[in-house]
Amino acid sequence: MMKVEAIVVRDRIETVMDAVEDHTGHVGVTVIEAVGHGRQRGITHEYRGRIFESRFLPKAHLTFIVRDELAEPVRDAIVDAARTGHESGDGICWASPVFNVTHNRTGRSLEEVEVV
Amino acid sequence: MMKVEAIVVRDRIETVMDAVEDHTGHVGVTVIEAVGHGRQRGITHEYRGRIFESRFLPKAHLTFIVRDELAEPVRDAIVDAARTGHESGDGICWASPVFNVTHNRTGRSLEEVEVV
Amino acid sequence: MMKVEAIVVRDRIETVMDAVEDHTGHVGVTVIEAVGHGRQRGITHEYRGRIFESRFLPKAHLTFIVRDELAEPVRDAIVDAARTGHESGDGICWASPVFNVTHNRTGRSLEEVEVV
Amino acid sequence: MTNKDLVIAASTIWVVVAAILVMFMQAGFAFLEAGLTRMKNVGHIAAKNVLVLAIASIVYYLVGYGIAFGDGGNGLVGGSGFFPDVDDLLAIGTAPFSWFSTIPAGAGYLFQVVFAAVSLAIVWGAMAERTKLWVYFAFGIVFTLIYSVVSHWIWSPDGWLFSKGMQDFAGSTVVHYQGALAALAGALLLGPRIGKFGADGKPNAIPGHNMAFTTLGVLILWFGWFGFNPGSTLGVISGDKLGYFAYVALTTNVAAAAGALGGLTVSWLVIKKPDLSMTLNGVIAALVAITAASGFVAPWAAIVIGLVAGAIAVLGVLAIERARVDDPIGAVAVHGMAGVWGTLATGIFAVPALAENLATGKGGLWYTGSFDQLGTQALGLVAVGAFTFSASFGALWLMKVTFGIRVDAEVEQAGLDVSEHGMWGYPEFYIPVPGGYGTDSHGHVGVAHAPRSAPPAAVTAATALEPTT
Amino acid sequence: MTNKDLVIAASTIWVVVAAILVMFMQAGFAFLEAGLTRMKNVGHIAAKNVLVLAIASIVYYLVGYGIAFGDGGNGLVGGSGFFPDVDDLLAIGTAPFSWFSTIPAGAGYLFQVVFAAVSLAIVWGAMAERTKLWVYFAFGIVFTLIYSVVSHWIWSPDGWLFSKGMQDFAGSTVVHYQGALAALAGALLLGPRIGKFGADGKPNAIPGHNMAFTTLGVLILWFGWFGFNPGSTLGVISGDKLGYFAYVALTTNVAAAAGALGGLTVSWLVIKKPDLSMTLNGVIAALVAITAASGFVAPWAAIVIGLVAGAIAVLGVLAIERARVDDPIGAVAVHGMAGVWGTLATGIFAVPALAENLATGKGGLWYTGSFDQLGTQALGLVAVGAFTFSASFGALWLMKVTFGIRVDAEVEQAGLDVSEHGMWGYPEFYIPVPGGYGTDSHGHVGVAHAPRSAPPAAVTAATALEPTT
Amino acid sequence: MTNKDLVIAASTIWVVVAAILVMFMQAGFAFLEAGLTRMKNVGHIAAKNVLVLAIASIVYYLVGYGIAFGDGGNGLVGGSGFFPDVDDLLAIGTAPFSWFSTIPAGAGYLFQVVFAAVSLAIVWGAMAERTKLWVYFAFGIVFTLIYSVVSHWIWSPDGWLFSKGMQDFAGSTVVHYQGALAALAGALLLGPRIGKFGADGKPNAIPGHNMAFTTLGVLILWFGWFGFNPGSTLGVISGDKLGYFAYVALTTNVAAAAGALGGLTVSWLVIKKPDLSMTLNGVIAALVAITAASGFVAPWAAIVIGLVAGAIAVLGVLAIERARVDDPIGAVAVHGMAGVWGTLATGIFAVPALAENLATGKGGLWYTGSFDQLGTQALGLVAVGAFTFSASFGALWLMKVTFGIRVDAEVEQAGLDVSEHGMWGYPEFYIPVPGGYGTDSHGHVGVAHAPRSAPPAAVTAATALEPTT
Ligand SMILES: Nc1ncnc2c1ncn2[C@@H]1O[C@H](COP(=O)(O)OP(=O)(O)O)[C@@H](O)[C@H]1O
Ligand SMILES: Nc1ncnc2c1ncn2[C@@H]1O[C@H](COP(=O)(O)OP(=O)(O)O)[C@@H](O)[C@H]1O
Ligand SMILES: Nc1ncnc2c1ncn2[C@@H]1O[C@H](COP(=O)(O)OP(=O)(O)O)[C@@H](O)[C@H]1O
Repeated sequence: MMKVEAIVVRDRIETVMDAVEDHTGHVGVTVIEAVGHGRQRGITHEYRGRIFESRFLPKAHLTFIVRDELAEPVRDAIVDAARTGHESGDGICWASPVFNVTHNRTGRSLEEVEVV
Repeated sequence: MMKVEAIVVRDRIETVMDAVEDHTGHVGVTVIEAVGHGRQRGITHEYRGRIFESRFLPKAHLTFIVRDELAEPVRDAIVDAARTGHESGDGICWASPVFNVTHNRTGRSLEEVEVV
Repeated sequence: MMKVEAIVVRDRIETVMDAVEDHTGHVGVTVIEAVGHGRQRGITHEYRGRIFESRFLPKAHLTFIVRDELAEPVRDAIVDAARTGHESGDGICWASPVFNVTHNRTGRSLEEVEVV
Repeated sequence: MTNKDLVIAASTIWVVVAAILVMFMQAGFAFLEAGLTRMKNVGHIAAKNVLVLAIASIVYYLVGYGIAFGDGGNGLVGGSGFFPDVDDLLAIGTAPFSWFSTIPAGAGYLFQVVFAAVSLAIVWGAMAERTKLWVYFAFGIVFTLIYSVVSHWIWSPDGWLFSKGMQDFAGSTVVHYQGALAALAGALLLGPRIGKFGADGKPNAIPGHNMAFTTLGVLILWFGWFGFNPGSTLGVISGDKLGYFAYVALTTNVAAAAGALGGLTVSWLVIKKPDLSMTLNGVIAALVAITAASGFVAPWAAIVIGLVAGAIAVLGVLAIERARVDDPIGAVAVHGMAGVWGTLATGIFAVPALAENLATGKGGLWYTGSFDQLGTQALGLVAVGAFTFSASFGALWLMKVTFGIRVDAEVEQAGLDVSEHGMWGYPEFYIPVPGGYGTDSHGHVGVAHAPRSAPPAAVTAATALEPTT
Repeated sequence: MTNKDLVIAASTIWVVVAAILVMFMQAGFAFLEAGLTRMKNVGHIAAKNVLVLAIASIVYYLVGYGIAFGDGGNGLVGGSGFFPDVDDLLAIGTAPFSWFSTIPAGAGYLFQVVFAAVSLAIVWGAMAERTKLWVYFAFGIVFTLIYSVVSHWIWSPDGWLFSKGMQDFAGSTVVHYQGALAALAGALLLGPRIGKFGADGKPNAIPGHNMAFTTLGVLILWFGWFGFNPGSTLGVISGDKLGYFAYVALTTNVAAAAGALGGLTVSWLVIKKPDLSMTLNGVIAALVAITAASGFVAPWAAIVIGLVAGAIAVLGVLAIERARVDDPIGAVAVHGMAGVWGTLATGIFAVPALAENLATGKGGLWYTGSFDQLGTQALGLVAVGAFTFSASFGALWLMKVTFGIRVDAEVEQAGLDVSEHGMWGYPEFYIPVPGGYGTDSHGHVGVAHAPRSAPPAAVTAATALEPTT
Repeated sequence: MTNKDLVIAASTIWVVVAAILVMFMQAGFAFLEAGLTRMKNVGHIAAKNVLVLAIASIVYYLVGYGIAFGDGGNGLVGGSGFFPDVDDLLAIGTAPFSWFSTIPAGAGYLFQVVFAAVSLAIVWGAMAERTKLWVYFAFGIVFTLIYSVVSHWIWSPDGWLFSKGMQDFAGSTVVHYQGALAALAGALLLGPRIGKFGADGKPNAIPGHNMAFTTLGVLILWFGWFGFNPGSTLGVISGDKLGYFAYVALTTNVAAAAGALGGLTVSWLVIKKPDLSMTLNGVIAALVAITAASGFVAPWAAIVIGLVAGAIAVLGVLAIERARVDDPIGAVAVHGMAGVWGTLATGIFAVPALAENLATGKGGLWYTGSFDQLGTQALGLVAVGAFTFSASFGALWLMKVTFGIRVDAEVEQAGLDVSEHGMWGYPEFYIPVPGGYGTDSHGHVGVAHAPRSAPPAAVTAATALEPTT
């Protein structure tokens, strides 16, 4: 199977999930809080005349484990749904193959479980 | 080496770690808080007669970097130990190859360090 | 492209980022809070004469998506910068290939975007 | 010292202590409100009560006290005692505040100003989490004036409602109902918080972030109310009743207790859970309701008043929400509806002998079978309702159309603490503070928070101008 | 006003102020206890003290006051003054509460009811984090009655222990020891919290979640105790000592100070750390111990009593834990053991002249060499211990075998806030609140928390019935 | 009771109530300071105020009260009343504390000891987050003695500054300026917190972790200050002014209000944001400044004093930071600079009639055109400044060179809660507490926190010795 991962801004998490389900039928995602540093180099912030700088902005890291043929449609759904129209910070998305994908409850391959 | 990743419910983290060590001798894991959305579609919650819905349940994401021959035994240990007997939510587990695995302190390959 | 991942102690996050940028020119990282259990087996802690044990120490998980040729230099920069001189706990680092790396804002391949 | 002087000394002790207790109610409101709102606004919400007290203290000293109690006015407004000087304030029972004859005029200021500040504190409850900072100042001044006028009507011997015998022992109408009227005007003009009502109009729950704070707030308010009601005896003897304030404290206490039980029970019945915030609001509603009645009613009636008020807290909050008004704290229900109930209940349950002893109005419907007192109470409610609501609505409307009273959406989303004041109330949960939570080896990886592409004007203005090195 | 009336007026001011201070101790208990327990129960633990005050206020008004102080009873129980009406409460020194001759009976109610509420607040400390909500109501009523009976024994002039000359100035026995006895009964019947003791029986530390809250609680309690002990003079003159309450405040203060130092030192010696929760508990233990003694002892003895009590707080908490009893707050040690110590210490250190001036018992062992007073104190402890423990144990046992007093494991795991009341005390740390922490661009990704497969019955009952759209 | 006795009774009520209010200011300092510092030190910072009160209570009882007010001393120090016994404390206007003639000597102790504790609380503000625990004890004792000496100079009728007519109604100099002088000595000897100043010397912001706590602290302090200033009348009549304390409360209140507005406005102008912590500090600065003046000035002058003090809070905090002194709470600016301002302002604005009525000094520059009083005030500031700063600096310097006053870097990084006391103030945010936040199905994965390779000595000492099974 394929693992499709994406870094998105946090308020797009649910939009992205919905887009994936609507466009590909895939259900199942794991979400992790992340902070990112990219071309958009963070923010500054002031307090009592002092500057606070942070090189990080809040993001979320999404993992979808999907059947091989879904990797591209899922990627497309993510990229479209993650776009906010802002000038930067929308994140990135990539895929990689994974093996031995097992469903913990049943101990069977996830692919089989999903078909059922 | 192989990277074995697993999504498990949070109170199984230590059980899974112990099972891996007991069954395969492998020591070393990195744990990340995650929230997941799977076939079990979240929960609802009420407050002042209003419904709160959440599509996410708390999970943990575990990463084990293991020698190639341990990938399958580690996977098996995880899957068994992650099973709670509940109706859903036990998560999934998968593996993928990783390269250039380096031990930061010594700068040497992890495989060598572990053998020592 | 390649995904270079590293587990480092938290106060080395910025040092590692800077080292990567200085030595390879690569900009772009996603950081996730993690806790780890390795050869260094956690800490104990006391309260009212009772012992608290924790098998985990705080770490950070860093992901760099880089051009293939940068994978090794980035790895080297990380390993060097992550070294604290302490007796243990400096973490590990590894790489794996990823595909279809897409830049969400533009919908184009990240490689192209970076070149621009 | 003569015995007369000793009575004044004792009365002054009591009234000053009571005033101090009432002053502390600002901490109660600060924590009640901070607990019932969100983390991102916690500093703003809490510290605002310090501003409330500051504004009321100055404005009431300058003009409010004279409007309310200055000698030589008419039925609508007082006529002297503005900017009172040392001698004015040390005087006892002489011009310009001759109404205060059992305590020095300075003690009168102290006791009255903290009431004005309570009324003003109520206003902001329904306007929480989305009001511009300048409005606190501008409307704070306006409202203190409105308040002073109405308190003249009901509590000054020259006031027109006073002459009609309106019974409002410690201010269910003067303090609470008025505050709630302005709060309602504000909530209507502001509109609901982002996310409070879904696209379909269904309300979403936005639970408060800290029930411990809310509990602290309620217990401080209960504590302070022992100054509020019993202090309104203004002395150690009331008519011929010695230590009457102790009796007033008793009715206050049993009413508050009944309010907790009423709120808990009704929330259990209606929303199927013994909701904590509603139970706590039940206490406040009961205290509001017993405020008018506390000097006039029997203990059993106090319990009834409290129980009903507890129910009002629950049903009122739900009704206000159903009417699509977003009142984060429940101020309209808890201070407004319960204030109306308390004012009317006094007209129902006033014990004739107690009314006579206080020389204010007469016995209530229950005892006399006469609607007289109830009518007076209703008249007062209508008059105050019309005046205070329209004046407040008018003033806030003017502010809305001129400079605007609601913060920008980005500011509201980011929270008022960082947007308006430049720093979160709980910084370590939001940004990496040197040596703080989430840095070094501590608990989490701190992240700098800020609206991404369209930072609130206020934030960027400050940051953009400064070199960052 | 006559001089006699003036004395009454002054005494009423003092007693009412003292009662108000004691009432505020509920906020002290709320924060002491909330700080010493876990985040998931914070709202429940804090807000419970509002219920405690509510229940005690109503029950004590209805029957407790009559049981404790009503005229015409016998050595065991009072005989009139139930549901007192307006006149009963305004009366001074006449039926049905003729014992209160320096203050109106209404002031007597106020002062006594807040003591009952303190005793009730203590009960829940040892039962925290696992007791069903209905028990608070049912046992709250039962305990208020038990309390009223014992307070009659010791404080009513008709009481049998009063006649024996038992010295319990402000209630080390009546208030604290009694509360702790019921707390112990509850802790025994409930069993320990999940996770408190390992499979091998070794105790695990479950540190409280907020030391700032605990500190606030302790400082509020210290503050309130200046009403508790000095207020128990019930007036401005005691025997022939004018302003004797100031002296009582002094002994109270130095004892509390010594308790802090005692607790800190002993924890440093015994567990090798100057533990904050134990230092803070040392203050409370010292205040508990000085409660009986405050009017009877010299300042040096107050310091000794406080130091020993501070040590008791540390050693007692550890001993109780070693006995496999799970008392999250340390109520049994801090109120029970220190209460016993304070009661006995009075029998040791009572200054003959002070006992005589208060016309209660006689001088203690230290001064007189006689065991008389110490014997009386011990008799009181035994009698109260037997009665209150068995009555409390019996009542709770009955509740246990009928409806059950302990929440289900799932409810306990999930926390009482969400399970019993439908919402966390700190919602933004657990679920995504609209516009709150962890949503949008804020600090963390909020997650909906709930027990996964077996949600507590209470939670599902409410949610399952509602359409979710 | 005679009328004279009744005056004493009433005065004792007032003074004891005032003392209780002042005692509660410890909770105010605890929360002000805890709110302005970091999460990792919260328990230590808050609970330290309990120790402050404990140490001051015992030391002042043993020797401080005698040094300050004992009969038979000279201009520099009192001469009797050490370890006072029961009779000494019950006496009114006789040896060894004959200065207290309107209240029993025990009430005098109570009122004075809480002032000593406030002064001591101020000291630690500037020394927060890096001072060794033993210093609290050692310097706490030393400072209580220093304080007692200076309070003798200014407030005892034998004191040399008293004889010169220095006006310090409630202690801008005695309490606040002194505390700030020791705080400054401490901050200088300790050096800044790790991370406060960058390598280039530029200051970094270390915002406090909880603005709600800070607000609570400020409101408690405002509340307590109604005991502080008005209580300093020491009775119900001052000269020929009945209930003069009410007037003092009024000047205190309008000054505090003006301080809030001054702090807010100046911070808005200077740092471009209505900073909450500075607004709140403005209130404290104003209260500090009005402390000396409250009995001497007109309301308009009180407002001016408050406004200026509010500005001082902002500018002073920034100036201290610019001078590379790390004062986490702003104690030096808020108590020191504002204390100086208040002391001088009294010499400027004292109303001749009020000074005469209090029989202390004379009218100020504004009214009399004479620099006399201002000169006396300045003399007092110089004398106290020299004595208290050098004594404090000397004592702390000695402690520094002998045992050390600053914790190790590892201890400071890890936080004082875990390093000094063995447990965090908010454990559930740092470690997995059984059944707590972050365990089981709760919000986050708890992590055990500890410095990795070089754990603070104190932590390892305790853990290494214990078997971990
Ligand atoms: N090369 C990379 N490796 C890892 N994460 C990256 C990389 N590039 C971007 N990201 C992630 O994506 C987020 C958005 O990237 P950014 O460069 O700000 O986007 P944009 O190009 O739209 O401005 C970053 O905050 C980071 O989390
Ligand atoms: N396809 C997937 N991709 C990523 N994460 C998944 C996927 N399927 C399941 N998960 C993770 O596993 C968790 C449990 O999945 P769920 O479907 O609830 O299990 P079950 O099939 O046992 O009910 C989810 O909450 C999610 O975190
Ligand atoms: N095999 C592994 N798989 C996953 N994570 C690992 C592994 N080995 C080490 N780690 C991570 O690296 C961290 C440091 O490892 P540790 O063994 O303590 O380092 P060292 O060998 O320098 O003592 C661990 O806390 C864990 O997060």
